[in-house]
Amino acid sequence: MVISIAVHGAPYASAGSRTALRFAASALGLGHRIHRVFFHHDGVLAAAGQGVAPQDEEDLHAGWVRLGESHGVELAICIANALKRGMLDEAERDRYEKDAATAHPAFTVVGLGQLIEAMTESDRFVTFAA
Amino acid sequence: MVISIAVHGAPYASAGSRTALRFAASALGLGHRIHRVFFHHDGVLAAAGQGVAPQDEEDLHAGWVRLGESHGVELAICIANALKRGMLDEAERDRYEKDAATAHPAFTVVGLGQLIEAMTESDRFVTFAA
Amino acid sequence: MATLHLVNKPAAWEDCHPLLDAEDAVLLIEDGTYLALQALSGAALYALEPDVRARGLSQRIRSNIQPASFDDFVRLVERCERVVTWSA
Amino acid sequence: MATLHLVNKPAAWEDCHPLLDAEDAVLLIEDGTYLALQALSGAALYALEPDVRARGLSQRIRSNIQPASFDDFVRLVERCERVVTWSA
Amino acid sequence: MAKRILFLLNRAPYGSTYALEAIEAALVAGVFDQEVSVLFSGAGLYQLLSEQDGGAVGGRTVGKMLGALPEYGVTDLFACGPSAQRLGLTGNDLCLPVTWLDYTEQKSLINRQDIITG
Amino acid sequence: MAKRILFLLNRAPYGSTYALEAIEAALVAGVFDQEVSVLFSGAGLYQLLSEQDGGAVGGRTVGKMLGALPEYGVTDLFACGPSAQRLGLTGNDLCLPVTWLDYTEQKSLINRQDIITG
Repeated sequence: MVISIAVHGAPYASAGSRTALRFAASALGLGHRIHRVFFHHDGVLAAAGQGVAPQDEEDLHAGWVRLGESHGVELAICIANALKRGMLDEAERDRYEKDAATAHPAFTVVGLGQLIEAMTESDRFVTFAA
Repeated sequence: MVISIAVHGAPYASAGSRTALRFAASALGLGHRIHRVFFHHDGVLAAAGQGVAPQDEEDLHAGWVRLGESHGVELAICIANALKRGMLDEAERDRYEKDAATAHPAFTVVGLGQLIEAMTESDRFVTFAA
Repeated sequence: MATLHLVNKPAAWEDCHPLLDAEDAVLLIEDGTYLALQALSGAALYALEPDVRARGLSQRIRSNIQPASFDDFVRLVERCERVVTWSA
Repeated sequence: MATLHLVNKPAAWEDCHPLLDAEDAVLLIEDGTYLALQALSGAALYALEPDVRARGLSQRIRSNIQPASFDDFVRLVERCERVVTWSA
Repeated sequence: MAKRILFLLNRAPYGSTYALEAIEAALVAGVFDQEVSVLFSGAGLYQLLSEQDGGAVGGRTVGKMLGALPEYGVTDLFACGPSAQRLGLTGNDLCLPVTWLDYTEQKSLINRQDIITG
Repeated sequence: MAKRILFLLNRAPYGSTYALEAIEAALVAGVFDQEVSVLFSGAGLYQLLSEQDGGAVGGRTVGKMLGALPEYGVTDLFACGPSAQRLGLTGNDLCLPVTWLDYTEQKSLINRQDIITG
């Protein structure tokens, strides 16, 4: 099956980002395809490349990056929600003349159209709320 | 009176950061002293220097920076909560060998002891919840 | 006044209400201002005016709830001995 | 099964419960697993096992609620036609 | 083939930007050729209150944004009747016309969807 | 002069890191020479449940962290009796001994404080 996922909550203020990551890993393990993980609202903060996870807590950001890189899963952060929260890739950094790209390059910055496209191109769409 | 403030919520996921900013401005206007604004939990995200506020929404981060710079109010972000959320000043950027400082220099990175010190040194302590 | 209770979400009223003293004050802020549509009692009741106005509640709040500006908020903090924040 | 209902907070049950069909499934996740301490009904009931275990609920959940692994979660998504998420 | 997509909006506006950001998504869904509907439920009904003024808290007015839904092709606007009753709201309190649904009607709305999100 | 500081913990653990981060603050308060007490109320009582295993969700065990409070000098641990009754919990369910307070006792606890935070 083709599955897409929406993540609405920030990594620490919400358990949803971690639940979504574990769900995605299980879905891949059971032979499904993850078409896109769409990070919406505070969910975009999962892309934060400067985070330093505490030693005794799982590094969620690193988990997402691993999932993206090892399984070719598209990690898409909503551009409108990302910009206001300071999650920029290199292109947005240059456009807004900021001093740093904050989103890890495993994440791509996309428009809300990609959220709707994920819905139309997938057999199932699962929302992980904040 | 000496007042200190705790901010628990992220700028967009919670209205608390904005309420706290307006409260602080009014308190200063009425002649009180703000000893410290302590950003705790997701509150630390107010320091995000790379944010680009939408044109039709108030730029809260800029509001905090203005308050800090024009009134000498200490804007303190909790180091433990900030590190895991990717809010680093230049010292933490160097220590953890990250590529960018993400916290605006108007904010200082402090330990939880400064939260307790704010309580002991102030006449009133007001918590703005997430 | 003894204690100022800040209530920022409707669901927090359930926790706050049983702990009100008659000499306390309650300030409804943010989404807590939706509580101003209901019959509340137990202390002096205020609602933060900009939050009330944003939500379209200005003509709808109960008559026993007084609108408060941010300056009024500061004065309530002055007059009360402590502030407690209730959230969901 | 028709619809899979994800419930991630106890307060969300109030919104979810009236909309359950008998052929639906409910999966309690995250803080929603605290609902497994209560008498629930209305659909086939599951609770995400790692969330149950983290919270100390393993020996406490009601007998009509089945523990579900993440693989079970995926299989529920397969079997249901759609997924709806309830949050506070 | 068009999909049936339901936006289930159950959060109050202004206390967070979730409501505003979900409406932005519903507006975008409208311009794709999908069968989009919106169900306001619980505290989400407050998004529809008349006389809102987002400027009072430094942001956009959510009720006004909802007014754009029909222009974007989203005309199926539903609201949960029992929620309105619980909150003491009627159609007169709202800034947009909605179709009121009881629980049975909401179940059948849900059962017609391919995708439900918030 | 020592201040009386009350931590009002009313959030469930694990659904967010708020509980964990508030406990860290209470522990630090303990090492300052203040009169620190903690009141568990509402969903905050779940922080005290026995048999927790934070490792199951990739984090620390909140109940175990609370066990360190007395070592940090925080020995006044209170819990809301009516909340426990509503949630169906008793002292036997908890991993730490607490003093149960009814509403009147909680009011007087609050009225003794200089600072209350969460």
